[in-house]
Amino acid sequence: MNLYEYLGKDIFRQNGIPVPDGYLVEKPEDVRKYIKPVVVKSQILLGGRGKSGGIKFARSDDELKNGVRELLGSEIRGLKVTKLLVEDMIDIKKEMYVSISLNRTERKPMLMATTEGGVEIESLPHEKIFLRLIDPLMGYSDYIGREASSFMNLSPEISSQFRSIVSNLYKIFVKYDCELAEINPLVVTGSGSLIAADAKVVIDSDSLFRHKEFNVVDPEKTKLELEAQSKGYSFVEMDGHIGVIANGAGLTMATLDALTLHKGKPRNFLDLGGTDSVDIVVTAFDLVLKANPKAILVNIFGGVTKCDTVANGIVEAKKKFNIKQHIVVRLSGIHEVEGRQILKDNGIDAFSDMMSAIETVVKLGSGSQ
Amino acid sequence: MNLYEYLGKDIFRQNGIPVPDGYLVEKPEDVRKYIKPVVVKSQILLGGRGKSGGIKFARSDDELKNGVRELLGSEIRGLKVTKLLVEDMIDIKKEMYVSISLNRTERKPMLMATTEGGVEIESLPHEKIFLRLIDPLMGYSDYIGREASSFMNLSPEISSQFRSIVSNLYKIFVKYDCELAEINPLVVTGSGSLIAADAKVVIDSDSLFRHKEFNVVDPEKTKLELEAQSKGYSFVEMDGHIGVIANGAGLTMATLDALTLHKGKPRNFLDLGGTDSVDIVVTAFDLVLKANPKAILVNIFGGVTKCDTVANGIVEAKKKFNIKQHIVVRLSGIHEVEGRQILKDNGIDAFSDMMSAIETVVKLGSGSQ
Amino acid sequence: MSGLVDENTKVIVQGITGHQGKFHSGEMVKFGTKVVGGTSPGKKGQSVNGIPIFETVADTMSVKPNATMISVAAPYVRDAAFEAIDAGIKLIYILTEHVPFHDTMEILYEAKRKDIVMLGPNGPGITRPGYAKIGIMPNHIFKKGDVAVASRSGTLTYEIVGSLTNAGFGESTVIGLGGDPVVGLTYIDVLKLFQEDKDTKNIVLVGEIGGNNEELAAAYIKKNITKKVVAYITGRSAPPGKRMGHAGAIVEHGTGTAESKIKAFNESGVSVAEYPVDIPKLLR
Amino acid sequence: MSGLVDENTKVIVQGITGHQGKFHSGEMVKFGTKVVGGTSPGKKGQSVNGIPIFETVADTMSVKPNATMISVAAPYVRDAAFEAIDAGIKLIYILTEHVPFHDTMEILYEAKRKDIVMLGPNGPGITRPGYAKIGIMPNHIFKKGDVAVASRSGTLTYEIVGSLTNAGFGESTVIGLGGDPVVGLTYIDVLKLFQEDKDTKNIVLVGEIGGNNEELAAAYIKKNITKKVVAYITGRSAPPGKRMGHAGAIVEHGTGTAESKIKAFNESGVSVAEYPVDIPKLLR
Repeated sequence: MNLYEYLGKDIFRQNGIPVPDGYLVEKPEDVRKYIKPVVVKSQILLGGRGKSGGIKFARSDDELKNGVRELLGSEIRGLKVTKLLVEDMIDIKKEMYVSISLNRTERKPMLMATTEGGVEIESLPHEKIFLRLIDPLMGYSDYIGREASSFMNLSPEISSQFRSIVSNLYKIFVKYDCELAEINPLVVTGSGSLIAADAKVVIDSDSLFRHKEFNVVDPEKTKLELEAQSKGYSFVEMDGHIGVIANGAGLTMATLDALTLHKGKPRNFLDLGGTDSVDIVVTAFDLVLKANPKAILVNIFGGVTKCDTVANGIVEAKKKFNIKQHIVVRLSGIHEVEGRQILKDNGIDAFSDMMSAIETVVKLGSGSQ
Repeated sequence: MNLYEYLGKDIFRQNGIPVPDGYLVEKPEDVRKYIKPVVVKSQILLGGRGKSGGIKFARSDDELKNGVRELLGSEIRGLKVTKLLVEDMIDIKKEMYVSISLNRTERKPMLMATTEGGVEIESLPHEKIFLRLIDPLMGYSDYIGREASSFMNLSPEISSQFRSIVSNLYKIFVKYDCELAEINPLVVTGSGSLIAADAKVVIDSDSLFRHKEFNVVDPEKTKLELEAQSKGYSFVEMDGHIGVIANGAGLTMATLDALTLHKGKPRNFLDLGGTDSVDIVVTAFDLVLKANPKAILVNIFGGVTKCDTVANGIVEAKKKFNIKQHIVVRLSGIHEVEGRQILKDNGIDAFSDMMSAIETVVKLGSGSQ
Repeated sequence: MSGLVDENTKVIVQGITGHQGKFHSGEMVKFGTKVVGGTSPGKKGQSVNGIPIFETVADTMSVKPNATMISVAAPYVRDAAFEAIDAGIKLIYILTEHVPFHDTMEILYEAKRKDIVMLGPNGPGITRPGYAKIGIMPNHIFKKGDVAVASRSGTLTYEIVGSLTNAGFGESTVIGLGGDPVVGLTYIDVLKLFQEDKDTKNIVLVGEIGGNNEELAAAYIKKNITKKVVAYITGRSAPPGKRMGHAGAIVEHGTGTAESKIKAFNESGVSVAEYPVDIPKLLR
Repeated sequence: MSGLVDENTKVIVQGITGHQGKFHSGEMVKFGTKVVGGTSPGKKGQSVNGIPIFETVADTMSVKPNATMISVAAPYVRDAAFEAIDAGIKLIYILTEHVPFHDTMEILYEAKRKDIVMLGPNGPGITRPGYAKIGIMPNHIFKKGDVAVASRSGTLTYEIVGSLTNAGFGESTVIGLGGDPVVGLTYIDVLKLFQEDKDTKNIVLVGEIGGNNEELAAAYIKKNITKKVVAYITGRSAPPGKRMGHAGAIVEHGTGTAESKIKAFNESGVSVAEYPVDIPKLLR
């Protein structure tokens, strides 16, 4: 889960990483009296906010109020701005970059740092970036920061601040179960202090049970995705029109792929999971129906899940929600014959092989209704 | 460094281990109004305080005041009582024991626990004690507490409290650089709660640079030992009359041993260390003289330390402090000839072999003077 | 594969009285696996599916297990895995989904430190028809044969194994690596084992979006694998930045795409099936 | 002893510009040790005793060190040792005194995990006349010979080595294990090496109060050592509960006494000298 900048900065502040003083604005009344130059920053989870007009500079009370008025409620690249961070302007002498992230390939935390901050790290030539894996059992220790400082040619004064920041950033990475803890830019001010001008903190959603402090709504999930999550489903909204229910993440993805290769456009990803229960099927239909698909494809390989249970769930859902859309079902595995019979008896297309189901639903979903 | 019970209990309290409510009394005015039954406990670093009369129970205001009056300033087995801990009396149903300590043989932390607490752990039969080494890299995890609970046959309610206490005790062991963190007794109260009735916390003195919170005087060191420590010397007072200055802990011990085997009684252990400086020698004499020895033995094997430097230091000390006692010196190693010449020139006995110096100083030290 | 699972494998189930532990310990026994014990605090002396229950893993040492299936809730996986590592169990399979990856990393490196193999989390386990099964794969889909399958998925693996068995093939070993961003065994680890395994003639790799383990596997195959390898990659249609059910199935900053993986396999001479059902055809 | 120090040993000194680092790096060079580099932050490009200074241990990899002497202040030892471990240096000797033993434990087990030997802390190092010296033992006391010495002390070791050399003996290897309660190499570790070492015919163990490593060594000698072993134990006169200079030299709860150690050696057939000066006599 990607945290808003202001939450990331709260974490930084609490863990010894210097950040500018600032406050959150959610409604015009939240704006405080202008005292000194500030930056008004839209709290949206997009790179390049500044270029998209999401950041305003204010050197007077009027500019501050105007900036807030312009940004609050505006829309930036499709995202509505509901929160602003008003922060002291900092005197930027230089912009650097530092992050700790999970390196999936090596299965270790990785430190990345460069003196060329303020741009996307991916855009920089490889040789400008200090890149170092960290042994997860040994963790971070000062020598790693010294290696980085040496690579980056930092002066002793900057190096000692930098190493303290990296050390705290690694502590944050571990303490808050981060996938990423990034400071870009890490600013060197005119007076030679280091300060985190931005904060990107991505938390492992699987760790939230031990981080009640982040009991916040994931800002990158749609309303329907959040509802599905609260009910225990993996659900992803997509932009097509064929609703999909399958069991297992891999099989569900394979179903979406097969649909796409057949020029069918899936409306969603929904994984039933491995549980064998009629109710779970019924609720899955409830969710998919809320996405208004033109047709619904159910693709089940019965391993632990039994095909007749799923069939009963489909029949119950059809009655309960009075489903008008075509439902195309593929059932294979345990109790598949019984399952298909239940469906046939209730007027639902049922196949044993996946490809026939795919072809049929694509035809029905793109056609009349 | 061994911490007083009240300091250990402060640590317990701050780290989630339940302890009785209590307060410290250093002068009679510190005593608070009697509200409920309390225990008045002498803060001295001795086992078996209770048996030696160092603990009083008070069930009335009079008893409380009398208890404090009797204990404060009293002497228990040679130790003066200057601090009392006044604590709520607890309803003891059962006394257990738990500790985390360094196992030097295995070089790992070790958990010890038994349901037979309240006595010295060494007095218990081995088979009654749950004893388990902990991998220092993996640390403590709940399964270790479950193993202990299972061994001790604890009820689920007691086990869950016990495991939380052991988990916190291990955290304390690591966080405060402990040699030992011991609860004896760990009391099961009448209402089935666990509470630490005593606290024995021994801190690694070498870790004090990162534990400014324990910036307290080591209560087990003599005044002279503390002075020597503040000046950077390893110094131990003993009960003999021959002052000893040597270089290296091992050689100093060997010198004491040789004296003892020759029926000489050393007054102290003083290790000059490996530094080559006249001043260090002079200050060493200052310390040894404060112990009023009958004679002084200096035993130097010159490796890094040079014998002539030591000789010059001895001569300077003799003048500066107007030393009347016999000084017997053994110098061997780098610049030994020069060193012995310097001493001879100043009327000081100087040998090249250790045994002759030992024999001479024992003779002189036990003789006239 | 005898390094992982064979006729000498003796399994315990940590969390044997839970929903999954109870059901799948029974299924494992039916498959022929030697399930020698289970743990469930407070239930020592009882039994499940004829399997004795112990208080701790240390207590199960009396029945000499050399493998464990961990089926406890995600917050307790680290403790359970450390318990197994500390007891010296040589194969640790974690069934549980939603284990924080920081925990998985710790478990993985502690296991490596003590020469312990970790499989999972969030995978269906390992099945070797004729020998043993540790995990949750459905018993009925298997037939003993010479195809080894490694996958990051559960049900998709069953689909593919089912289609192999239906097409007249059989399986030597089927292993689910797990759907998390950090897992114990990787494709390269199991490719090594498959190459050495005398029972294996053909290899099927089932990959998905996220990370670059498939790309690394492709490069490894080109250099080291002489047996026939075919692959299937899922997630072509996944929107970037979205986790597709598996915590590890995500395209981030343009990396971990299905295209990249398919390209890598093709460049290594590994045929990639368009649909799961095409795999048997590619093996003929 | 070629496992620890030999003609291929290339040493760096971490903290080479400190008082000890500067003096002893020069003494090591005089002894014939290949000191290939040192570290001291902020001084890269400079040199000490003709030895080039680097910014980090990683940077010293250009001169291919395989051993390090750590001579930084106690609060920084953990970082320096981790740096050396991470760089893969195979022998880590820590000179520094007063390292918190919790740090030492961590260093020790991280080193073990990566098959790295740790010597010290708080010991004088290792000297192999004719090959190399890592540490602070005075050069002039040695003569090449067949006596191996292992000790927990510094100066006492020099005293004994001096008396051996004066008595016409010479030394194959002299190793100071360190005076702390937790140290890397133990008597048993070095006894194994001494037993295998062709240059060694006689072994001297110098022990002291605290812990039970001498007792363990005595038992090990009885079972495994065929060479002649003599011992000296110091601390007979130490008052209980007092640390005698070394953090590890303390009699606690009646354990770790000199009597116990002397008894153990005697029972294993190892003669124990009454005075350091008696050691050469016992070897004749």
